[in-house]
Amino acid sequence: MSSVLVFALAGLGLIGLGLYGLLVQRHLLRKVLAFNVISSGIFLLLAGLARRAPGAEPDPVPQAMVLTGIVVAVAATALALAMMLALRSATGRTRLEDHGDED
Amino acid sequence: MNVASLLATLGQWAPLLVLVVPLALAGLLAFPRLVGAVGRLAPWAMLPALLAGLLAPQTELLLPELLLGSSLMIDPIGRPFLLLLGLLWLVAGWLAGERLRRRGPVLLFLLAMTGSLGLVVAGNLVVFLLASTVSGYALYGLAARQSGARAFVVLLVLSDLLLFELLLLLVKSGIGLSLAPAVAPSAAIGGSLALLVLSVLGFGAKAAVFGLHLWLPRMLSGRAVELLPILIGFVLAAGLLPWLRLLAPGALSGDAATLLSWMALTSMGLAVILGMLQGGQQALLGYAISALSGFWLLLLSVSGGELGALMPVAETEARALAMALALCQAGLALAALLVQGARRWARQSWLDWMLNGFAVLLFADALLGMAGVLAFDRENGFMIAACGLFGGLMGQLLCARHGTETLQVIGPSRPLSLSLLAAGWALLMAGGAMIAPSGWPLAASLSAPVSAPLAALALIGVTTLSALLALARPARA
Amino acid sequence: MPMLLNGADWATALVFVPLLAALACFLVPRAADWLGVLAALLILLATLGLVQDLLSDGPLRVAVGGWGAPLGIDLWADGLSAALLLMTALVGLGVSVYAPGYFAAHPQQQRWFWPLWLLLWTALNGLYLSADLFNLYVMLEVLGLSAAALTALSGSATGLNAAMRYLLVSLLGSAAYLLGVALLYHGYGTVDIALLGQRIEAGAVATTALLVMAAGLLLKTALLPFHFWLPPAHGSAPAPVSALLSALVIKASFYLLLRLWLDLFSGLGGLLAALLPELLGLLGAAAVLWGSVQALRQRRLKLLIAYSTVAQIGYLFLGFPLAGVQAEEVAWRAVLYLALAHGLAKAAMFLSAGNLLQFAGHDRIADLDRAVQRLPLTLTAFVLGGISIMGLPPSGGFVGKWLLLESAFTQGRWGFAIVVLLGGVLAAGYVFKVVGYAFTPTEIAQEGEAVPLRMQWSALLLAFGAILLGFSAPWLWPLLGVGDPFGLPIAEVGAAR
Amino acid sequence: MSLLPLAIDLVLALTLLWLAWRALNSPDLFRAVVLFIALGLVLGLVWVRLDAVDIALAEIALGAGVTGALLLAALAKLQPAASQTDELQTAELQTAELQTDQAAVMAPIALRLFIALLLLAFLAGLGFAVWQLWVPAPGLSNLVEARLDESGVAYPVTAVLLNFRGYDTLLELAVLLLALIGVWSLSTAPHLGDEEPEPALAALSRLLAPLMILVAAYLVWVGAYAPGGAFQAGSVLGAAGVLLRLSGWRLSLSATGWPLRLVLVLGVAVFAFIGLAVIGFDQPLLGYPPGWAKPAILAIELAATLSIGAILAALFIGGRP
Amino acid sequence: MIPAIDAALPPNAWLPLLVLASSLLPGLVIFFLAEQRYWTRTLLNLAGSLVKLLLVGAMLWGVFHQQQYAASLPLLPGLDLVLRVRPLSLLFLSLSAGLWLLTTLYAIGYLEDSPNRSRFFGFFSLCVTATVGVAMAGNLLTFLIFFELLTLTTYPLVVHRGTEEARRAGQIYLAHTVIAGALLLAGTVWLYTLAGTLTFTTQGFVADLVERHRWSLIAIFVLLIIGVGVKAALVPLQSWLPRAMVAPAPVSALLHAVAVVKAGAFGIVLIVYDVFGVEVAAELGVTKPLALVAAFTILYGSVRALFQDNLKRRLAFSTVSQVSYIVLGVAIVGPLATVGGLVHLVHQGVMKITLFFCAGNLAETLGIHKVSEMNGVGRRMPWTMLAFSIGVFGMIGLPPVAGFISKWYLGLGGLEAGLHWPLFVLAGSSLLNAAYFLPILHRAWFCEPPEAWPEERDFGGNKETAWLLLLPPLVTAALSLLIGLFASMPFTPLEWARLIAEREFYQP
Repeated sequence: MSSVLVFALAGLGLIGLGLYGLLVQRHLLRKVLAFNVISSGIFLLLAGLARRAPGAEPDPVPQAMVLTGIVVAVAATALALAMMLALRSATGRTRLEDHGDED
Repeated sequence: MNVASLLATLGQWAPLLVLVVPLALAGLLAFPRLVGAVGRLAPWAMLPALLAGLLAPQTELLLPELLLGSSLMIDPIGRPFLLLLGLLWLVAGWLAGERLRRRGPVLLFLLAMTGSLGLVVAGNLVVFLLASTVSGYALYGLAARQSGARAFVVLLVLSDLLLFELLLLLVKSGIGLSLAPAVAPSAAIGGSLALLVLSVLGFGAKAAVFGLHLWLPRMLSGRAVELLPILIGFVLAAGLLPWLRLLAPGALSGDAATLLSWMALTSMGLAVILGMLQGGQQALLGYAISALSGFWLLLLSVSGGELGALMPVAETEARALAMALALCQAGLALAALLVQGARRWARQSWLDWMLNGFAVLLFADALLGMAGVLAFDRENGFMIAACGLFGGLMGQLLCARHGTETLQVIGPSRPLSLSLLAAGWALLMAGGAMIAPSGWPLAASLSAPVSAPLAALALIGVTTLSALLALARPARA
Repeated sequence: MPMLLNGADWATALVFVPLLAALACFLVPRAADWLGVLAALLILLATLGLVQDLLSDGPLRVAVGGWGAPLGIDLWADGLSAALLLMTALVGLGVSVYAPGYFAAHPQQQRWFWPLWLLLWTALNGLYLSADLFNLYVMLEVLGLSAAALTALSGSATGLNAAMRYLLVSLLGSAAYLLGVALLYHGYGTVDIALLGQRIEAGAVATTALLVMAAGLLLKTALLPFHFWLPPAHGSAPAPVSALLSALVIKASFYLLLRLWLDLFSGLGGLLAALLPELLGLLGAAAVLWGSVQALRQRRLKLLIAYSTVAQIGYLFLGFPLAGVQAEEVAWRAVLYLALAHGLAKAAMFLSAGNLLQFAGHDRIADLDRAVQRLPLTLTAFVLGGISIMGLPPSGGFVGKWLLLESAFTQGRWGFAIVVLLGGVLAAGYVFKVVGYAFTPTEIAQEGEAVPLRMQWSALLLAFGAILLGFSAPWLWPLLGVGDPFGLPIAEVGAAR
Repeated sequence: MSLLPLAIDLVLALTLLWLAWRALNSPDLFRAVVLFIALGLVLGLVWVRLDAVDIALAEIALGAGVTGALLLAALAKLQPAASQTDELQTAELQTAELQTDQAAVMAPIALRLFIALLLLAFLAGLGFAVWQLWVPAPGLSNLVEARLDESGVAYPVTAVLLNFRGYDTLLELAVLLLALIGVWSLSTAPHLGDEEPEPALAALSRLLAPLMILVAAYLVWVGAYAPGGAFQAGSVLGAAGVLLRLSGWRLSLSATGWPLRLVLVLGVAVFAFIGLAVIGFDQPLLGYPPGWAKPAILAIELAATLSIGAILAALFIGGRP
Repeated sequence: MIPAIDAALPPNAWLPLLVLASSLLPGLVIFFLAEQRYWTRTLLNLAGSLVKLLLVGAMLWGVFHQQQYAASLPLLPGLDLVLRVRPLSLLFLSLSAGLWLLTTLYAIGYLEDSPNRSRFFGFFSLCVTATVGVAMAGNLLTFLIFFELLTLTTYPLVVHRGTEEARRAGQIYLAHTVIAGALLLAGTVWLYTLAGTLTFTTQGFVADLVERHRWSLIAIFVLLIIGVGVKAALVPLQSWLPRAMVAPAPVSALLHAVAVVKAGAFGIVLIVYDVFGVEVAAELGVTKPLALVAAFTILYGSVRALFQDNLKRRLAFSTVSQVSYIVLGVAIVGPLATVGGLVHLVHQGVMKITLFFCAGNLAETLGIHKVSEMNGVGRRMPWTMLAFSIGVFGMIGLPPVAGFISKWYLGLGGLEAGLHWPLFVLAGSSLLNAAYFLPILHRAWFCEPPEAWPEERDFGGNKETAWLLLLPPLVTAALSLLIGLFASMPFTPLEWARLIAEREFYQP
């Protein structure tokens, strides 16, 4: 039972690290990486706790959810990377221009 | 039969007809082509007023939907005024002559006529206020270019305001606005100081009582001759008539009466003194009118007294009628003097000064008649003082009018003789006042109704002669 | 024909019609235009069918696949979701009619607009109907991705920058939401809202889940502290897209937060359940004032309208403190009215801004050269939309503002009443600033290129919708009451129909 | 309860955290990506440790494999892109680009500390909540067990995925398609040079491609009884597509028109049609008629695999053809 | 547009809606008319106004015989959009219907070949629709809705010229009216939460709330009065009125004589009589301050008017003071003062619109905008100046013209309520009116005209100006003369005001 707790807490650690990376890093690729780390952390938490179910098989519903989550994460990453590249070719920067409302 | 009934209905609607005819003429002015014709007809628009004054029966026409419920009437007091105004407007129309050809002046002339006639036939104070504003502003329109006009209009606005407040207070205190003799609010007005002050000042401004008289002398000295009779008509109808109606003789009593009489006496005295100092002929007459108003106010306030209070109603009406007649006579006389005086001083012929003399006599007689009608006992100090003062003014008037003329005939002018003559005349007046009330028949008879037509004849004679003289010698400016 | 189809069929149609249309548009791009409009009409028909069904026989619960609540996924339609579905259908139809005209000038964007927009529409309809937390997560994800892709459609530097930021924000938001779902699932064994509503009780799990999910959804709804991404995104997106974003997308995450709060967390009690609504109310009030002041400062029309959205979102959150204590109905209905009115009005304003942009080539407010006379329909749409935003009668915004004020006054919350009034006045400030400049000529007269009537009329009809919403109480009021969405969370279990 | 499994778990958890920290904070981008891929693999191990074999497969195939490939492709496009687009710019600008890349990687120290503190507090809250959840709870597993036979498949995860919560899966496919449409709307495919690929890669790809396709088919079939299923098969197929692409094979021009789009759309379309068709047989939405569950699910899985493979390959290529 | 009205309405319910539609539909149609479609636009305008006049006449006759006209449209549960025609609403209705016809004629003449006429007449009709709506409001919510609509429809008219100055005037106008609208909304909602209903009832519907909610009722009263006071141009809130003079003449004529300003005054009448009930208002002690504010506005407006050289600004300040007569009449508790206030609502409308028409004629025909340029204009345009003079006499309050009647009743009402200061206020303001109007007349009639007028436009032959410009002022001047002279006839404003006071406000 303790492995569930360990991995759940590891999941939390991943979320924390990912969030820290997302907020601090300025390069867009790193932000995408950070986002993937966060989602992995959440999936770890979601499916990890599934293992609490007694008996051989862990609870299948969270597993299905995580599967869906992973596919969604991949799709999101692909779109984010494509957008980053488009931004790069349009502005030559890989960083978010946080000027206010330019007038 | 139908002629009689026609006359009856005509009589019934007379007061309205009096006003409608000139208004209808004014309406015709809208058509440019008719302006010339209306201009010529304008002087005769006063004809229905004259006829109504002479023939119409005493009626009261109620018009509930007109202006908060109004009524028109022809009553004994109004009748002589109708005649007076009719004559004055006729003369003014004649004198205006060419000036009545353009649309503006004709409109104003007719509006002023309607207004002044409205003053006389007004059955209640609202119609009276309406008539006084219409006539006042029309008069201002006619005399706008003359020097006194601005002061006149300011006073007009002030007096309208005061009358407005008076009317409001009358309605508020439940007295009602009707001017019909039976129910006239004279007693109530006497009672409350506020009402008294408002009515005195309100009508005083138009009656040019001293203190509010600045506009009259300047307006009279203007060049337009036809304005003179109109002004006289306005002063009498808008200023003195309402006093007569509101403060019926004998109505005032107690300390209000004494206060008013003292005030009237002072104003009359000041008017006379200033009148003496006037150079111009017309200015002097202006002050004469102002003094007349003071005298008139004095008579009304003094007539009250304890004696008056007990007077039966019929008696007060008769005295009011007599007072009205005397006032009209005075008015006619003054108009004659004014019209006569309007022409160059130097071109006075002997015929002129005779007429002047006669007009002055008439005026004096009217004043005595007024005083006599009220039959005061001899001890009444006010009366003596009033007559004395007024006599003095009359003397001045005589000298100014034809004293110089006679002196020119006799020899070089000597001021001394002038003042002697004036003093003599003053003594005559004062004595007359003393003996008159004791029933001296002449004074009483003179003020009888017979004297009014005499004055009318004099006025008509004067105007025709002066018109002829003016036409006869146009060359000599 | 409607007699044959029952409520469940309408709900199914609502989700599958846009999905299939999206696929068709992707397959045959040339036919995308009329396909899109056809789909919009069908969806409107389906929504009306659903509304009629709800009005006649109460809330609708559909068990997808026939498996029932804990195991399968349920669709739940009640007054709250039906109203928002109707708004989405109307605004969607308006934008779908507008889009072909707009994208005629940008052919390469038109090819990708339709699939993305119809997928967005699927996500919206699916979100309003779903009663399953994880299903809602997937819908949120679809929504976020398609909205970000649409924002980037213009391809301009600012557009891409804004779209990137928007994508990251929405991904973070849905990740936080997913975390909340995980906690709730493992805490109470189900992801169905109705069941959760019964099983949930105050505790660390529920509180943390509430906090995390609320944070995620606030991020996506752009309430004041988290609003930084909205103005550039809505300002630089193509006109129809910014209309969709402002009117529909942020409403979806607000709806989700509202649904969670009403069905799950409002009954919890405890410190947080009392504090959160107050906090949201304060943030809402700050948003109203700050957004309006910023909007007043803007010199470009689309940014002005975007900041106005930030302000209007603040209004919606005022409902929380006002209804928090006695779970009183009036405040929630006010919020619903405001949401519907804002949807229609803001779409109209953005579409008219699009017209002005296409006409004059720029959207600088000071240089609107006599636009009133040269584009009368567009300006009328803008003003009518503005009237609803300001909350002047007879618009839907007015009814919303009236109800909000009523609940504020009955509970003696003077502060919120003043904020609502001040917001209205400031809104009048910036709307009429634009209208004022539309009357005056600029020094050098600018010639404009013609704007197709189709675009102007779609904006105008949306604006009329916002105005007519004011008169729609007789049938909208009972609709809002269907299924007692604002009552305490005691919805019945699994009674599939 | 022996200490060994606990120790293994602890080691795995710590390596996870360490890898994540290194991936996020390594100065060089390429190293960050590689570390991220390693993280994906270790995560796969963790899933196996938690008996979630399905997820392990997906994690490795999709999480590490496809995402890694995408990241590397993006990285490749970033570096030369810098040189390609601004040849005109002088060298120092490029170096300036790299330097600013390093220096500005980190926000000011104070801000980072503050964020760190905030996150710690947030994690503590979460940790406490997770601590509460530590008590064993069956969740929905026995309910799934009870209804498994009606679902038409033997393996519970696939049952949940394709039957009980089929609606989610449909939308999931839609998400993939949406991502692809988004990517295509943003840019066009980079023009591949038609120079010959190195012979070794060509040979390898010719060998591996059929094998991968076989594995994908097997995965689809086995999904009904054991971990596997459409997504894992799809990702393998996608990987095969990537390999072929890298080795220079290109679809013929005519095929890149609507046929490609049809394949891409196939998965979602088939699932939707089946879901709607059943209503005709007066079943609720997505409720397969009693006898038909198995074949329906199989058909859906096949279509899904095909379109997922195509989509993943297209995503890797980047722009629209 | 009105989905929920069931078709089986009694005939009486259709009349109010037809009155609304008679100006709404032409307005909407005119919006879409092309600029050069002159005759269709004129026809639509005149047809709309004539139909409205006939309908109002029919309702006048009906209400006189105790008919009930009411139509309601459910807006919120428990709150409807109610149009109820009572004698009070007919007073304002007849004023706006009558003057709309004349102002339309005048506007057709005035905007002969200026641009954007379709837009102008469209908003013109909508503005009258809003005014008519305000007149027929059956509860405070309907009043609020049409009141706000009035703001929205008048803004484009104020900004019609499209100059920078017009825009700024529009901004100020909006700043005032929108803030006032917000306060009005706050007051209305607060009242609704306390009273539970907003329907106008004869003695007001807050009587039983007084002892529990005394201070909140006072606060509500203040909010409502400020909300409505901006449009009634009470002192601190009146600065928008003179600046809105930048609008074309028919707009300032309709706005300041009929639509906006009167709606404000009408609102105060409704609030004092039908929401609070005059006894309750007196008991709350709010009528006295209102009377003082009104008095101060009367004097302030007149004094400011003295120093304005621009003719329209002088008339605007005169409007500021004249409208407060109505407020004074309402604030003095008593039937006669009420009659005075109500009848002045109509009289001031008729007289002020005459003055604005004449000012418009002078501006349009001779290019005169300043009083100093008006020397001898009486000779060049006698009929216009005649109408102007009648209007001036009315303003001063001289007998034959209508102004005298309302001042008469206001003074009487003041005395009847035992107060003397209203008399002094009225007297003072009459003096000030004379002070700033009579010099104009003197200058126009008795001074020599300049050699050439600023921008003389001759209208062919010896005609003074276009007949479309001359007819309306003459008609309104004659009207103000007639309703003054024959004030006691059955269907005059005075009799109708008496009927209202007796039926609506002072039940035995």
